[in-house]
Amino acid sequence: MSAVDIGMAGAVPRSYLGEEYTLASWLFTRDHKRIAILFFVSITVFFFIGGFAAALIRLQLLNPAGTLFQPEVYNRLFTMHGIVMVWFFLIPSIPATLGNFLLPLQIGARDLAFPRLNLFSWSLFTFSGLWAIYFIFIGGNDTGWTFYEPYSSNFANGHVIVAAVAVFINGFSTIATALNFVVSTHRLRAPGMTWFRLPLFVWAIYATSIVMLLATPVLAMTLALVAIERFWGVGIFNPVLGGDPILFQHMFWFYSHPAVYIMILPAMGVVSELVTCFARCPIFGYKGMCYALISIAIIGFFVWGHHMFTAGISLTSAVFFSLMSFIVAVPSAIKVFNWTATLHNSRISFDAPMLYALGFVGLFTIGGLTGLILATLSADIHLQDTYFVIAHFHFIMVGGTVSAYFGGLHYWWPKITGKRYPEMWARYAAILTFVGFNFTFLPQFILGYLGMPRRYYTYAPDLQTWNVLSSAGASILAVAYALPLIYLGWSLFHGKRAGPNPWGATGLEWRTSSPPPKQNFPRTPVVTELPYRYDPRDGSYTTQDGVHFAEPTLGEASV
Amino acid sequence: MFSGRLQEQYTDSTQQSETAQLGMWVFIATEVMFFGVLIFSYMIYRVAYPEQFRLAGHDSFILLGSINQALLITSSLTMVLAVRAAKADQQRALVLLLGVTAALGLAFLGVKGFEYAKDAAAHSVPVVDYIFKPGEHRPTEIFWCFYFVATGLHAIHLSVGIALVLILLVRASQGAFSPGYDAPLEVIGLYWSFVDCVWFFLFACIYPLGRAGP
Amino acid sequence: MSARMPPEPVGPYVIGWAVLLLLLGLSVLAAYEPIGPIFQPIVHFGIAATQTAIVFILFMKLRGRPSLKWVFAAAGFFWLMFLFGLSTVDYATRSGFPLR
Amino acid sequence: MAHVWLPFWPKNAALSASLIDLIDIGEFCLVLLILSFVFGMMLVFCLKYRRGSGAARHLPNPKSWHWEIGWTAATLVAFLVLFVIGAKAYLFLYKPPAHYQLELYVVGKQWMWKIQHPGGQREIDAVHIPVNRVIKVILASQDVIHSFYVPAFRLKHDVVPGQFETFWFEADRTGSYPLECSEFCGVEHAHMIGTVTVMSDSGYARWLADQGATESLAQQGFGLFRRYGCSGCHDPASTVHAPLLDGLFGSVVHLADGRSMVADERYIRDCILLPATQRVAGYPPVMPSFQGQLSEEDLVRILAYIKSLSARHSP
Ligand code: HEA
Ligand code: HEA
Ligand code: HEC
Ligand code: CUA
Ligand SMILES: [Cu+2]
Repeated sequence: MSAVDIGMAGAVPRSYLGEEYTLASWLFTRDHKRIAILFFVSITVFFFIGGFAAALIRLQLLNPAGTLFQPEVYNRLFTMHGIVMVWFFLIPSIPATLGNFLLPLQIGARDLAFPRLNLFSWSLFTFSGLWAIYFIFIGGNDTGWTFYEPYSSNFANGHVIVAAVAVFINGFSTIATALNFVVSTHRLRAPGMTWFRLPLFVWAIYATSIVMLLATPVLAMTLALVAIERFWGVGIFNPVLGGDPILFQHMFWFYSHPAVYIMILPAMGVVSELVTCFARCPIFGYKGMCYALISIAIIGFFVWGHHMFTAGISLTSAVFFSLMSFIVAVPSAIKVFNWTATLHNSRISFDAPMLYALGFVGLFTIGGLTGLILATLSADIHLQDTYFVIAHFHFIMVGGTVSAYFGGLHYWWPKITGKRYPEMWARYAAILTFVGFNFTFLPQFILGYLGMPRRYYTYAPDLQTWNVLSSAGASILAVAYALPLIYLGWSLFHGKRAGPNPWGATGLEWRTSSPPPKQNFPRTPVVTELPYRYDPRDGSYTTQDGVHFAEPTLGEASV
Repeated sequence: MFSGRLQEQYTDSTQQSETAQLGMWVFIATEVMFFGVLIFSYMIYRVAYPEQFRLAGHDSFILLGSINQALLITSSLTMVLAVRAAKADQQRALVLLLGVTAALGLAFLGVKGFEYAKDAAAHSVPVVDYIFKPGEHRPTEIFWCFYFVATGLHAIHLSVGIALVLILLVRASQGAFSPGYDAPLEVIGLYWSFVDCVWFFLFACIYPLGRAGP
Repeated sequence: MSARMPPEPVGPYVIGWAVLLLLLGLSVLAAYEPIGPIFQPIVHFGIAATQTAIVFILFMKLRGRPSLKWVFAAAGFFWLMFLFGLSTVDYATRSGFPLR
Repeated sequence: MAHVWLPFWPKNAALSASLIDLIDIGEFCLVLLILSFVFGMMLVFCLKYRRGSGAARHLPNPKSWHWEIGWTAATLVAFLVLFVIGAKAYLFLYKPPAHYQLELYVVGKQWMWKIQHPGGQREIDAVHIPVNRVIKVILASQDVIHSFYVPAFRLKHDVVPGQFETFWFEADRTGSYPLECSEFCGVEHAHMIGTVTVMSDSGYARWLADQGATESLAQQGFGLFRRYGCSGCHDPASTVHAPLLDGLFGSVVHLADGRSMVADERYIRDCILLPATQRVAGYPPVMPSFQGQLSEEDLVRILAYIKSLSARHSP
């Protein structure tokens, strides 16, 4: 595909990577693409910190006697694992890296609405990240990522205030990014890019941003109250004053349940892109997918009480929250069925991104269905705060979101870096992730049903078999996650050059060179087509600005 | 957001200014949630302990609270007039009005500081120096915790606002704004007026309680 | 926004300012009236809401054509309703509440 | 008795466990069914429509909503059925019991369970109960939130400081089963464990007698009632105008601010610790707060005493 094909007459402008090479040109950049890279580097560091903690957790649980670490150390490990993974890796993962990079490209804009705010968001994130690292170095804290009152304010031993401050600042970084996305989506769409021509990834990021905007301030205030209560010695959750610890839970979960949708919605967006592209078939039920994203975002705000079924909330409200938890699952079901239906009458090639996407659909479905079991009131009485819950959310967050994140990373890697990654290695890694993942977390469902509570550094000896299995799986998983780091890094220097549109995809981001120039597009594209105009009969496709192409030869990438 | 020239992703300065304002409105929505959840926790306890909150509220200083509200209302007026002055290209009036706005904000902080001192003198600071008045029990401390957290956070917001207005003041005195370019004034004006609105609700939470006898 | 518009009239702003001060006075007066534990919050939060509406519409320029700004201006308040509403489902039906 | 024929199924020792197991097994089957359906479809499509295959493909159909409406409706119905079944069982299992044969007072504290029996017997990290009796459990915490969890009963309930929580269970097989704390509560959270021993009636009676308790819980409570000066006001002979507590428990109380409440465990707790928040109509507001003076265990004893007054006087 030549430069003329993609509407770029004359010399190809220099890519955003080649503009300038100084450190300052990176650290003070206002280019959304460079900021995306900055975020990428930061969260990768945190992923491995969190993963290291996970490895230590699994090491400790090899032995029922739990003699490897002191209980205090173990408690700090899982707290740190949870805090780092949730706020410093998973929440920014897809939005702040892929979202930042792709949102302007996909809507045909030159940048986000507020480039300085975008950089500011990264500075805040880095600042909060430094707090988090400081927090780890001074020994962490031992409240769990949920900071339950009154334990966290009056009884915990660790550095609760430092942790709260780190998460608080991090929250404002999230808000800044989300604000930028929302305003950009409203104001900066290219001519012809109507709402129902937006790629699903943009819809997903938009829905996520709305949730971030409305939920994150609640977390900020809640944690501020915890920090103040701990610092001051009295506060509004203290039962001694007549305060209500359950009020804290209401406020925390009012944020944190929507937050789990912050973690899954972008992944759903990524997977929608991957599935249609590699199935070479338009997504089944595009509008249904849009509505499903928005309704998950909205209804997701009405279910928070399902984390409190056994905490002593009123029976009436427990019943209400259970009902809402079932209802919020309906749009998720729509999505699963639509992805599956997209595979019908299609032309599938199993490149690494597609393998990750298929893995996502499977693991998300398992995680979601076990979520339904937890939402069933009678079952939750037994399963609340056991490993069943741990398995449920790792299935969705690790099997689901992290897989989608890796899939998206591979898919857009040629666009981001201009280089192809080694396809065979990537497929091995994808398959290894799937296998290792199931090894790690399937046994935990059984552990949970057998009654092993979470946050236990020691457990009954008859549960050892399952724990050993799980730990063994975790070591496979560690390899599977370390692999991409190696070969993606390798491809930066030795990878084959990628063309502007290696996968033959329809989005606007593929209508510019790889890597894109600083201004994204030589001239603003005009959108005339729906997204995902693939033809399964011959694999040909029509891009969103209305150019028809034959199926690309994927070389080694075809089956 | 505040640079003078047109940024590359916009087609014209109207789009840029409108977009900046929209951004501020979105931010205000998040601020509503931020303060809203605090007021929510307050409401829960107020309903649970009506009598205690009445007693505690009685010890707040409604005169100071009202003076402060009047200061803020006036500052909102001067702020919006400043934006108007910029649109009318009245540079001297613009600088003057911004100056008055910042001064009113500082006056608010001064009164607030004085009020804190009086609260302390009345032994209303939980843990540090707290004495239960007749009939009062532990839940009154919740009221005072709320009082200090809420007014403290509001004061922080106001301080940020004052700093922003002072920056505008400096730039205005250098002649940075013109009828064609006043986006920063508009945006910070929104923020300023919103901080004013927060105070209306804090006032309703704190000062009217327990004045009228049982 | 475009240059050389006739300056906006000052009148509405000054009137708005006066009404806000009036409402403040009303609020202080109402504080000293024994209006009972039910009406007390209604009156005072009602006044605060009215004041906020005036500031939003007048000073923050939410007048004129409906626009996206309206949606976001209302979003926070709208969403708080869910927080208040759904938690109240719990508090209103929990045994022992309002005493907890 | 699912554990008899299902591999890896945990032991089951209570009515609640049978009920929850039944629902869960049904739900697991449904989940497996759906999973095999979804995975089966994916597998078939992936094989049939892989790129190299010669399967016939047609131009994607113009949009029709039939399928989507179909499966959305189907899932919604399935979800509502699950919801109703789960909610019904929950209401049955979690509603404070109207009738019970035995009460158990449990105080959680970092990191032990302190159990008091009505007869005055006390134990730590161990619970002895008779089989086939409805047992009402009153939970209190001295410090942070704990959760009283007996996997073999499939039951747990959080123990929240500052309030009494109640729930019930009925064990239906003798034996001993683990008791766990399932809400993170600090360093030794994992060691806040014990055993629940379910005994036959005769075994239980023998165990009770062997404990050497001399005073029942209510009697201990009466001692405290005098020691803390409650009787100085609440005694019929007292000169202070304070309500008589006879028949109080379970009755409806009218408060000075117009509300009326059922005098349950939480109400009585708040009367003693936060009296200013709920003044009984018609009495002077003179009752002092005992916040910080009474430990959770003493509170439980006084509560048992006040309850015993009702048992004596109510019809
Ligand atoms: C990305 C994160 C994520 C996502 C998307 C979800 C999604 C869901 N979660 Fe999960 N959850 C967490 C992360 C997540 N959760 C975390 C982190 C915790 C623990 C927090 C802590 O305590 O530390 C938790 C805990 C948790 C609990 C509390 C457990 C406890 O502590 O007692 C509950 C209870 O209701 C629950 C339910 C659900 C439900 C119903 C969904 C639904 O949205 C799922 C919907 C999806 C599907 C249902 C699958 C697809 C559907 C079909 C294929 C349709 C066909 C099905 C039928 C016809 C039955 N979750
Ligand atoms: C987004 C989130 C996320 C992610 C990605 C993960 C990833 C993993 N988690 Fe995490 N987890 C949480 C979120 C997440 N977790 C949360 C929120 C909790 C609750 C905390 C709380 O209770 O407060 C939790 C709790 C939790 C527990 C329960 C602890 C307890 O309750 O006692 C366990 C136990 O097995 C566990 C295991 C794992 C494992 C094995 C992985 C693996 O997927 C990780 C694999 C990755 C790596 C291993 C890193 C990559 C490889 C290397 C760095 C090479 C070097 C590796 C070695 C030296 C082995 N997690
Ligand atoms: C100084 C006198 C005094 C003492 C001492 C006192 N009380 Fe009371 N108590 C009262 C009065 C008066 C009321 C009714 C007004 C009220 O509710 O505050 C009352 C109300 C109660 C109620 C609610 C009764 C109802 O009808 O609803 C309970 C329960 C109670 N007291 C228990 C106790 C216990 C237990 C103690 C000791 C630990 C105690 N009281 C000590 C004076 C006292
Ligand atoms: Cu007690 Cu965990
Ligand atoms: Cu949830």
